[in-house]
Parts: sequence; C-alpha cells; structure tokens
Amino acid sequence: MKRFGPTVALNGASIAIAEGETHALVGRNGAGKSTLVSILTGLQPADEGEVLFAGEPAPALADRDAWRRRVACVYQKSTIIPALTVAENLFLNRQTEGGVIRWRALRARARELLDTYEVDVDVQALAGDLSVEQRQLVEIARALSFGARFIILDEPTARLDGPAIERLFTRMRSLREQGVTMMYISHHLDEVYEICQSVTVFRDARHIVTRPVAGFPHGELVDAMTGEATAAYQSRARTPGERVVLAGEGLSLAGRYREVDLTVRSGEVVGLAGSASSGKVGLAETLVGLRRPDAGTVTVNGVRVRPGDVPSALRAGLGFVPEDRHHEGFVPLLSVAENATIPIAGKLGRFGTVSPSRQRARAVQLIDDLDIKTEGPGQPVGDLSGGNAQKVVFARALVDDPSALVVINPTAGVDVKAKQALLGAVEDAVERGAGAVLVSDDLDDLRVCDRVLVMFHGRVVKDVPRGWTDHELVAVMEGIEQ
Amino acid sequence: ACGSSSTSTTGSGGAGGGKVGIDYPRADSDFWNSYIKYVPQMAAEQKVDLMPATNSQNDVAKLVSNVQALVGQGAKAIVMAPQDTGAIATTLQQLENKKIPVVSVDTRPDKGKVSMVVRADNRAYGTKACEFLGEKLGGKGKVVQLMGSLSSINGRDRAEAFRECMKTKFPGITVFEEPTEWEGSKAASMLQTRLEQNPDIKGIYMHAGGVHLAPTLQVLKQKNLLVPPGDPKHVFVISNDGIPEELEAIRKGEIDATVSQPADLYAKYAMFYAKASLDGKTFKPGPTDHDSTIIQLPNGLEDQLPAPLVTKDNVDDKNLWGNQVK
Amino acid sequence: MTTLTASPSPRVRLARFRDLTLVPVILILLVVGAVLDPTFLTSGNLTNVLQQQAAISLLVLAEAMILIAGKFDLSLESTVGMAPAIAVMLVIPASAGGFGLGLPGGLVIPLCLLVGAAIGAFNGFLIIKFQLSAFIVTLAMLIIVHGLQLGPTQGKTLFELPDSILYLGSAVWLGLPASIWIAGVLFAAGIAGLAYFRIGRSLYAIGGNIDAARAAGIRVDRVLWGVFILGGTLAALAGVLETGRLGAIGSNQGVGWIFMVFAAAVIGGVSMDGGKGTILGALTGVLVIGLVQNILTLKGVSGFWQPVVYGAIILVALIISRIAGGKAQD
Amino acid sequence: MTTLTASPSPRVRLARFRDLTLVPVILILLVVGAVLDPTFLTSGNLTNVLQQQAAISLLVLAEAMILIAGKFDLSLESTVGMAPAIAVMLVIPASAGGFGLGLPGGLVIPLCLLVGAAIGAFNGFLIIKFQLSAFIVTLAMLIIVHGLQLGPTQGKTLFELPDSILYLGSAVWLGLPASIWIAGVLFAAGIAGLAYFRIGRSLYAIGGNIDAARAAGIRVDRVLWGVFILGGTLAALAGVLETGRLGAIGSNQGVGWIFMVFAAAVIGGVSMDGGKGTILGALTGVLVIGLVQNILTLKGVSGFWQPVVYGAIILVALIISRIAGGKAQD
Ligand SMILES: Nc1ncnc2c1ncn2[C@@H]1O[C@H](COP(=O)(O)OP(=O)(O)OP(=O)(O)O)[C@@H](O)[C@H]1O
Ligand SMILES: Nc1ncnc2c1ncn2[C@@H]1O[C@H](COP(=O)(O)OP(=O)(O)OP(=O)(O)O)[C@@H](O)[C@H]1O
Ligand SMILES: [Mg+2]
Ligand SMILES: [Mg+2]
Repeated sequence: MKRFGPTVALNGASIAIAEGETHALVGRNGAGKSTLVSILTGLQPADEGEVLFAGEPAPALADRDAWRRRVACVYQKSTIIPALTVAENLFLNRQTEGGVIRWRALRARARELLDTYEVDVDVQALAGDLSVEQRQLVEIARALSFGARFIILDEPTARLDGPAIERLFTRMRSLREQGVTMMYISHHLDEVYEICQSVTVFRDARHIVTRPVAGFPHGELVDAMTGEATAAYQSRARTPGERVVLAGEGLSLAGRYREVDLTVRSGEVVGLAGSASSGKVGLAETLVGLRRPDAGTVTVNGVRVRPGDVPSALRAGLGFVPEDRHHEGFVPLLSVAENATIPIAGKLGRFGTVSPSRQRARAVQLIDDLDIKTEGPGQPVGDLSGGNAQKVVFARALVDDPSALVVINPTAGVDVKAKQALLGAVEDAVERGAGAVLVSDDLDDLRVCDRVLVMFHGRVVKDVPRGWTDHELVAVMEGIEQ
Repeated sequence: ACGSSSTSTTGSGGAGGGKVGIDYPRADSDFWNSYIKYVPQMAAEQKVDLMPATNSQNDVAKLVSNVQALVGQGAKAIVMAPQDTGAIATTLQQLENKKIPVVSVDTRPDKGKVSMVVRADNRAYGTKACEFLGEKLGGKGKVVQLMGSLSSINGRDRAEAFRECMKTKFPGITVFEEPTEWEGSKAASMLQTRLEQNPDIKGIYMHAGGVHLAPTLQVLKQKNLLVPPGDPKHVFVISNDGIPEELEAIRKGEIDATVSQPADLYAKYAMFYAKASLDGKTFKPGPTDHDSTIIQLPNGLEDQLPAPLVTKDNVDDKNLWGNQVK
Repeated sequence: MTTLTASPSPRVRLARFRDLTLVPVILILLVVGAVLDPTFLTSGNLTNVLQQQAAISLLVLAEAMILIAGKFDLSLESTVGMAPAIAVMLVIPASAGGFGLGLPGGLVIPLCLLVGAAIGAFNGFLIIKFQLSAFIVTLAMLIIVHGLQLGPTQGKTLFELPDSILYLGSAVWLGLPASIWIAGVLFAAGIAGLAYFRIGRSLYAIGGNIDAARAAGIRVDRVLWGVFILGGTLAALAGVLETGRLGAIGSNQGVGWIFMVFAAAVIGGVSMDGGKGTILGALTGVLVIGLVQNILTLKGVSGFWQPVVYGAIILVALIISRIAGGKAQD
Repeated sequence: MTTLTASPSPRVRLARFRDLTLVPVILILLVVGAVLDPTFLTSGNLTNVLQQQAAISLLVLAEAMILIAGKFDLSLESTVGMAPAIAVMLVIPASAGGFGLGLPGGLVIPLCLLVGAAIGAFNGFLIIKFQLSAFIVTLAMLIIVHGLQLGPTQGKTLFELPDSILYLGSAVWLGLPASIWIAGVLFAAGIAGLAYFRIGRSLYAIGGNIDAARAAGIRVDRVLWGVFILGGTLAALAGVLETGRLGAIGSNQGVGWIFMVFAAAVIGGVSMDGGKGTILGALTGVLVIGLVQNILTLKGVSGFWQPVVYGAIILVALIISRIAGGKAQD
C-alpha cells in the first residue's frame, strides 16, 4: 500500500517473481508500476506491506549498498547527472573501492562496459551532451553492470529505436541464460510477448492477474489492463485535400539534415521515419520553429514564418507536440488548464486578461476530448502520471484548432489506450481539415500515415505510400534498400 | 558663561517636564560605543527623563522611523546624530512643526531647524593632524591618509581639511588617500600595498582609531617599521578619536598622537541642551563656561567642543575621556 | 489511473490559501505588539509602518516578479539612490551640485524613472543576450550603479531638490501618505496582473520551465527583458518616494536593502527557483518585516541584540510558512 | 547504434580546460599591472596580494563546495568575525572584555573552529531536516550570527587577544606568510578532494541531480550536513587568519565579504545551480579579484569611482569566462 496525499498509488498490490524468469509488469499510465519499482528498490518505504528477497526480509531503507547488491534498476526517470562524464555516471559512488580515484582506470572500465553493450559513446563526454537515446543506453549499461541477480527495467525501450531494442533483448536473453531474474515494464505489449515468460497486470493501483505469457491472448491482456473490452486501433482511410498547409523548401541544418523539401496537404498525415541520428527530429523541430535552419524556408498555411521563431509559426496556425515532454512540454507547477491554454491565452479575455472561467471551460472540454485522468483542471501537471502529462501536451497542441500539426514521438511512454486516444486525436484533427507530420520511432504509430518519408543520414531517401510492411520500412531506414 | 534667558517655547510640555528620546547612530565603532555608555550616566547626573534609546545603525531611513516611533511614544525633545546630514531635512521640518526641539550630536544637519548642534569641528581634526605630521616630517616626504567612509560627512570633512592644509602649508609632502570605508581589512590591505610601492612613506593619518589602529600597527610590525621616534625608519602615526587603546599605543611609543574626540562631552552636552530646551532656555553665540564656543548656523546654533591633540606629553591627562573609561 | 480515496477539494482549496501562510504570523505580531506597547495599535503608528515600508515594498514587488520569472536582480538597491540622484543632478544648477544642464525641474521624475528603466534594460541585455548569470551580473551592477552615484556626487548628500521630486514621498492624500496609496495601487496592479493577465501568467510559465514556455509560443526574451526594465523603473520610483520622505538624497540611500527585499519575498512564499509565489504573498512578507522592525523600535531593544531577535523572527516566520505551506522549499 | 558524426575529441579537450578560462584574464591583469606600476610585479607586492586574499579565499573554498553541492551559505561572512570574537571572549579575563571564564589561552583556536562548526551544523540542521530554503535560512543566520558578536562585545573592538590567535595570521614560514601556506594547502586538499575522492565527487552528484545521487547510494543528508559544517569551520579559520593580520577583532570583521565571495566563485566557473565548477576555478576567481583590488589601490583610483571600475572588471571577466567556457550560465 502506498499513498501520496489523497492519491493511492498502490492498494494491496502484490507481485511474486520466480527466480530466473523475465517477468513483465504492465498496466495503464498511473497504475502504480513505477511506485512499485521504487518500493522494490528501496527508494521509498511502503505504507503497508513488505518486500522479500528470496524469502528474506529486505534490508533497512538506509542501507543502500545492501539494496544495490540485491536489485539493480533502470528507473523511468533519468538518473543521469548531466554535468558529469559518461564514465563517472556509469560508476557513480563506486568510482573506487576506497582511496584515490584513478581516472584512467575508471575510463578504461567504462569503455569496456560500454563496448560489451555496443554503446558507441565517448566515455569522456559529458552525459548532458548525449542524445536521449544515448543516455538511456548508458543507464541500461549501468544497471546491468552491478552484477545483481535481480534487475528491474522500467520502460527502458520508450526512448530507443528498433535496432537498439533488439540489442537490449539479446543482452537480456543472455542474462537470463546466466540465471538472472528480471522485471520488465513496457507499454509495448509485443515486447512482452517477445522477451518475457510471465506477466502481471496492475489496474487502478491493484493487482489484477499474473499468468504465463504463453497462451495469454493479446486481446485478453489489453482487456485486463483497461478493465473493459478494447478493440485494436484501426487507422482510418481518407483522401487528402489539395490545399498545402505546411511546406518546407530547401531546408538544411549543419550536422542534422540537408536539402529537405516537404509538403503536407490538408487532410493528410505524413510520417517521418529514420533510425537514430537520421535527422528526423531536427527537421520536425525546424518546421515548428524550435530550430533555425541554415538554409530554406518554412511555410504554414501559405504564410512564410520567420525561421526559428515559434510564436510566428503558432500564429500561422501550427500546433505541435515536442519530443521530450519534460523538457519542452509542460510547466510542472502550473495547472492542467493553464498549460493547455497557453497558446490561446490571448483569446480568453479582453485587454490582455485571461478569464479563469473561460480557461477552465476550455480545459474541461479538452480533458473530456482526450480523456485526461486528473483531479480537475486545477491540478498541477507535475502531479500527473506520464501518459496523462503527455495528453496535456497534446491538448496544448490542439487547443487552437491548428491547421497544421507536428507531433514528435507522441506515444513515448504512453499506455495502449492512451496511445489510441492520441493517435485518434491526430486523425480527428486531420479529418477536420488539418495536415499533420508524425515523427516516430514506433512503426505502429506510423500506420496512421498516408505516406511515410524515410530519412537516412540527414536526407529524405524515400517516400513510402500506405501499405508498407515493417520489414520493407526498416530496410529503407537502415539504408539497406533505396 | 552661557547666555541664558528664559523665553519659554509653547507646547513643549512646559518647563522642566517631558521625556527625551535619543537615537544612537551606530553600534559598530568604539567611539560611538563609548558615547552610548556615557549617555545614561550623564542623563542620570542631570536628571533627564530619558526614554529607551533607539539605534539607527548608520541608516538614515531607520533614523527617520525611529524618530517617528519616539515621537509617537511621547518624546518632547530628540537627541540624534544623523550620519547623513542631508536626508534628515524632512524629519527636522516635521519635528519643528510639532515644536519638538532637536539636539544634533556630532553632525550638523544641512537643512531643518535644530536647537543645538553638539560637535567638535571635524575639519579642525584634519587640520591638526596635518600640522602635526607636517612639522614632524619637516615639510617633505610622503604620508598616507586612511580615510573613513566617503559617504559620511565627518569622514569627508577630515579628508578635505587634511588635504587642503597639506596643499597650502606643506606643499612638499605627497599625500596618498585610501578609501577604507571604515573597514580594518581594507585599511590593512591598502596600507600594505602602499608601503610596498612607496617604502619611504613617513607619516600616516588614521581617520578612526577604533578601526584603523590595530591593522596599521600590524602592518608596520610586519614591515619592521614599528620603531621608536628617534630611529630613521620611524613612521609618524596620528590617529583620531582618542579611545583608550590609542592612548595606550601613545604611551608605548607605537603611535605619536591622536585627536581626542570627546565622547563624554558629546553625551554630557547632548543631555544638557536637551534638558535646557525643554526648560525653555535659549542660548546666544559666544564663548561658554566649558572652554567652547557657540556659533550661529543658518538653522540653529552649534556648540563647538574642544578636541585636544594628545601626544606623549599629555597622554596621562585625567581629563581625557579615554583615560576615564574601563 | 488514479483512484481518489478522498475528495480532491481540500487539497485545491488549501493551495489557494498558500499565499496567506503569513497571515497568522501577522496576527500574532499585531497581538504581541499591542501587548508590548500601547502606541503600537494606534492608527498613527500603523500608518507610519506602512509609510516606512512603502518604498522598500516597491522593490519587493519588483523582485517578486523577477524571481517568479526565474531570474534575479540585486542591483535594485543601488538604483534606489542612483536614479533620483542622477535625475536631480540633471536639473539643478551646478552651484547646488548639479551638472548644470538647466533642464526644467518638472522633468525630474520622468528622468529618474528613465534612468531606472535604462539600468534594468542594461541588466536584461547582459543576462538575456549574453546569457550571463543573473546573480553575478546584477551583483556587479549593484557595485557599478552605486559607484555611478558616488562618482558624480562625490559622496555628498544632495539636499537642494526640486519640489516635484519631493512631492510624492511627502504628500498626504485623503488622510494617508501618498506613498501608501501609490504602493497600494501598484501592488493591486501587480496582484491582478500576475493572476489575471496573459503577460503575468507568462512569468510563471517562464520561471517554471523556460523551454516549455518558449515552445508554447511565449516571447520569452521579450517578456524577461520587460520584467527587468519594469524592475528598474519600480526601483527608481521607490527612490522617488524615499527621497520625498527623507527630503534629501544621501549617498547610501537604498544600500543594504536587497537582503531585506529577498527575505520579504521568500518568507512571503516566492521561490528562489522561479515559477512559484504570488504578489500578495510577497506583500505579507513586507508587512511582517515592517511590523517586526516597528516593534523592535518601540520596545527599544538594544541595537546590539536587535539583529538576533530580528533574524530569529525571520527564521520562525520561515518555519511557519514552511509548515503551513506543506512543501519543501528550494 | 548511435554514430557521432563529428569527432568528439576537440570538445572534450576544451572541457578539461574550462576551469581555466580566467587564466587569460589573470595574464592580462599581470601585464596591465606591470605597465601601470613598477611595484606591481615585485615579489613583495604579489606576496601581499596573496596574503590579503588568504582569509577570503577560505570562504571562497567553502562557498564553492557548498554551491557545487547545490546549496547556499550567506552566513559565512558573519562567522568570520563572530567565531574568533566569541572564542577570544571565552579565554580573556572580564577586565579585557571577556566572559571571565578563565579558559586557557591555548584553547582559543580550537574553540573558534568549534563555534564555526556549530554554526554550520545549525544551518545544516534547518536546511536539511526542516527542508527550508538555504538562501533565506543563511540570510537570517547572517544577521543572527553578526548579532551574536555585537551583543556580547557590545559592538566593541577586541584589542587584547591571546598570542595564539594572532600567530597564524602574522607568522612567516620559509619566507612566506603562514596564511598563504595554510590557504595553499587547504586549496590543494580541496582540489584533490573534489577531483579524486568519492566524497568529493558525491558533491557533484548531489548538486547535479539529488534524486539520482540518492538512488546511487550516496548518503545525501549526511554529506550535505558535513559540507555545511566544513564551511562554517573554514569561515572560522578565515576569521583566525584575518584576526592575526589585523591584530584586533572589529565589530564588522567579515561584514560585506559574502558578495565578493560569490563573485569570485561564479566568475571562477562555479554554477549557482549546483553540480558544476571546480575548486581550481574558484581559486582563479579569487586571484582575479585580488589583483584588481591591488591595481586599483596602487593606481590610487578615486574612492568614488573605484566601484565603477571594479564592477566593470568583474563584468568583463564574466563575459570572458562565458565566451571561453562556451556555455550559457545559470
Ligand atoms: N511523488 C508523487 N507525489 C504524488 N503523487 C505521485 C507521486 N508519484 C506517483 N504519484 C501518483 O501515483 C500514481 C502511480 O504512479 P506511477 O508512477 O507508479 O504510475 P505508472 O504505473 O508507473 O505509470 P506510467 O506508465 O505512466 O509510468 C499516479 O497517479 C501518480 O500521479
Ligand atoms: N544538441 C546537439 N548538439 C549537437 N549535435 C546534436 C545535438 N542533438 C543531436 N545532435 C546530432 O545531430 C544528428 C541528428 O540528430 P536528430 O536528433 O535530428 O536525429 P533523429 O533522427 O531525431 O535521431 P533519434 O531518432 O535518435 O532522435 C545526430 O548526429 C545527433 O547526434
Ligand atoms: Mg511509470
Ligand atoms: Mg533525436
């Protein structure tokens, strides 16, 4: 049992993990998974109940070393320290057994560790300079390096692309062969089927079911998570209009992408795919004005927007969901209503005022539309679960009925049902006449697209129409086939 | 003798009556601390009904609010020592409107009515110090002036008088001026640096013995310059204030002189004139019965108390306030 | 999904009163003051407290806005003395210590506000355009601006002032000093502006997450720059009020205020980390500090021990606002 | 797999020298000083600069560690005066202004360090256990601690000091003032401790991401508390050195230092947001400030304009370290 103020995060939940198995924990956003992780790793005490390792009671909360011998973890929230080097992050608080730190030896150990996981990162680089993916890989390498016999991975793949996920799975399989026990949390259920032997479902802070994965139909698993019959998402068919709502011409940004042209029509969803560092995110961020291109122009709704200027893009009718919600997505201390309505603050009252009642009304409507689970429009977004915070960011993108929508990795860390809601929201907007660009590492997301532009080393190499198979698309993304 | 006549002021609570409010300017210098110690003693001697004192910590804004509070609590006369002589004008105006007489100690407000200013002439300090050093050095050489805060009128008066006197009477002497902000740490650093640059410095004028004395001696000691007056390496030091430690240093021959700023007389005559103004007594310019002169100011009167120069010859004089404390 | 065992309203309702955690402290001070000294609760004395705090409260208003936007300004305290001093020197004749430019005396307040705004603009320029640390830029500016007063005035007090600059700080309107009215109106504007206006809300967004604010289309640089300019202007106005109250401009007018300004803002609930706090809260902080000073003065606590009592009361107020506010402070 | 398009080495190599961005500034100052005054480059003068900065440099060392750990301590400056004053009063007779306890004079330095440590421990207690804002707690403590010096001494300067407390600040060892040796050794220890020891590295982890530090098994509270205690102790030691240099303990010893301490640390590259900067960098900051002061004194710049020159040089140093460091400051 775990409470946070009025919120019950865990309510009589229990989980038993057999030695040597890889055990999946699934559930909707806010089901209490991460809370359980922090209790199992000794970061927080449970209000009621106890943790047992191999039948023995867990060590005292203060004895961090004892906990770390028993369990290692990749937390959902980054535990990287940006101002320190990769090498030091890997061996944080165990740089030396005692005595003086020998940096050269430490770097060598770090190099070796990263090599075994094929992470190509300079160990002397500052962790803050790494990309999101690289940071995640460093965290995984660190967790696996403790030599603990029990490892917890809380959504390790939410920020990884296909090949990196594959490498992680290879690693997990070999660990399991060595008898290591793992708890694996993910919102990608196919990963659960691929790597896990048994699965536990949490819902509304309670334990629902634990079963072997084999012989647990996908549909039933989803139903157990959502508590109701849920159909798989069906992307809708539509015919794009003629009007160009978003266009980029001759865009180049040194080190990211080169000479990209792109047009999005009203009623069209254009996907942007590519492996890590292909430049897709950089391109999308240029379209919305977060980055200033070295060359080229961006046109929204026929208006040429000032390069690198978000407000002018928004004024021209753009809405967007940034890559990292914590970084650019929301202001944690401000309420759901306020976060969602920042772009239309000027329209919620006269003479520069913001009418709280109109703001609230608009927010209630968005909360309904996107099915955001919150105490009310007045709750700070910082208190929401990850998926719901992401929905608030979506709400902000949609609040001004944009005619062009750019969404970057919109479903990272979002549960099945929320994912459907978010993709549905994109499609709804497009049906209302908007055009959308959808950037994603998740091939499932890209299925809603009318066509997918594949980028490779900073160039658009192929325009793939609807109807592709995973295999075909991955081949293009990896540069194997043009 | 004081020219006293009895033209009683109206509304001041009548003769002989009324509480006196007092504000101390600061509590972080030895001179003022001695003054603070003398005040209750002198008040008791002269039977002044003194209210609990306030302290404006060298902040004129605090002084203004303190005075408001004192008046609010029923003060019929105010003794203050405004370290910022301009910014008190409005307050003095208000006090005049309320017919509350004001005695200003140590500083002379630029504007606004005061019934009496009790102070020694700070320009005279600077001039005395200049003359002392000039004569000892024979009209040539280099001297350092460790100045106080440039934002204080007394510091500025001493500095200007010293500078002008040197320029006119001893043009052969080079003066280095160090703005120490009444800080010992700055004084030590600046003096040390200046002696490094000009090892032939032969005289030092310290604006405040309380803060400058120990650092100066420490620097001189470090440079092996703390030698008796006969020695050619001797540096002549004249201080200001006349606290007991300065007198002790004069006895030991570490410094040569000081200008004794009479903390006891400040307290005594502050109380005297406060009571006198409540009693309705008034005064006229001219010499007084206590070796001082009252002069006329545009906005009141000023009693210029004597500030003796103390050297080895008269350092044991019992009348020096520095010999009376302990 | 979150299951709510309790109704959410108590939480929300409490949050709304978080600005007012100092109100019990103020009440305690009023009672204590009344018990200790009969003068304390008189309207004359309370008016004095308000008048004495009027100028510094404008600095607290300015600093609260700057802190909420996630920045820092130490140089405000030097502006309090320097802006009116320079403005006055521009209009008075050289014989009275001015520059002798002979500008009309009526210009002195506009000039003063302009000087304040210019200082704020320069701060903003360095901090926003050069991306320098706000703390250290404004620390350097604190020193420089004070020097820019000492230099031209040669450390002297300016006491021959044009009437126009004396008026606001000394006039009485409807039985209350004008400075109280001015501070009151500006605080009301600040409270409303930060609660109900788009521009005010954007300060919270910028202070809470500057990247998110930028991504949401707020013109972050422009807003921040505006806040610095407004801050400098308010500090200059505080200087005008203080000048009128004191009748002259001393060379250390405003010196040492900034610590009290921060203390007032922070015990009033404004976070040093940005994005948190209200103008109303900051106002309660000013009042607490003013009342404490007044009581200490009335009781005539020895100047030597005053700081101890004073600091201890700030600590206690801090602890009370921590307990009532319920959240760890940054 | 992620491939880095550009070779990372130039960037990394630069980062290693980021501590030293002030070295060009120091070189410029040395050249400028030498040109302006022939005394400047003499070993006597440079020794003086180091000796004058020895005491304040210990505060910078303490503050740098506290800032790196993501906290704040303003009260250090008051400890510089209060710790030695109280220690001295404990040992000298009542006739010389002491408490008359008659403790042996040799105890004065240990007592002084103990007082400093106790102040640090109290700060840590309020900040860590009560989770109060470090800025405002230590601001209140700045006032209180200073009051705890003013109260017992009644604002007087303590002139009659035991020899033991004068020794360190005035002795000369191997031709250099002892205080330079002491500061040098402590800085060397600080540089090594923060670069090569787990406890030192844990300060960076705590300042960089306190939750991550906790998850990595660092005993965050204990380390932070230790840093505050160490900070108070270093401030007390600075007080001992300053007392020896000045030969007396004035009632405003240390007052006003804290701004310079922050300026030195921040232009030396220590971030106000925690987790960034080095002790070596902070040391270069101290040197810049010391050299600037020395040059201003040698040139005899008018006291009225000194602050302007001084502040402007800090700004320029800040801009240079910003450009050389390449990153936006916080
Ligand atoms: N520190 C906290 N303070 C208040 N509420 C919290 C805190 N941490 C978690 N919660 C709440 O507890 C509930 C469970 O959160 P938890 O993070 O365990 O969910 P989760 O299952 O990991 O969700 P996700 O899939 O989005 O990661 C949520 O409602 C969340 O808002
Ligand atoms: N802040 C940065 N500074 C310098 N280079 C960067 C930065 N961010 C990304 N890069 C580099 O720019 C290139 C393109 O990055 P971009 O993020 O656009 O690729 P991406 O396709 O979005 O990759 P991913 O799918 O992994 O997010 C990569 O080589 C990346 O390492
Ligand atoms: Mg989670
Ligand atoms: Mg990317």
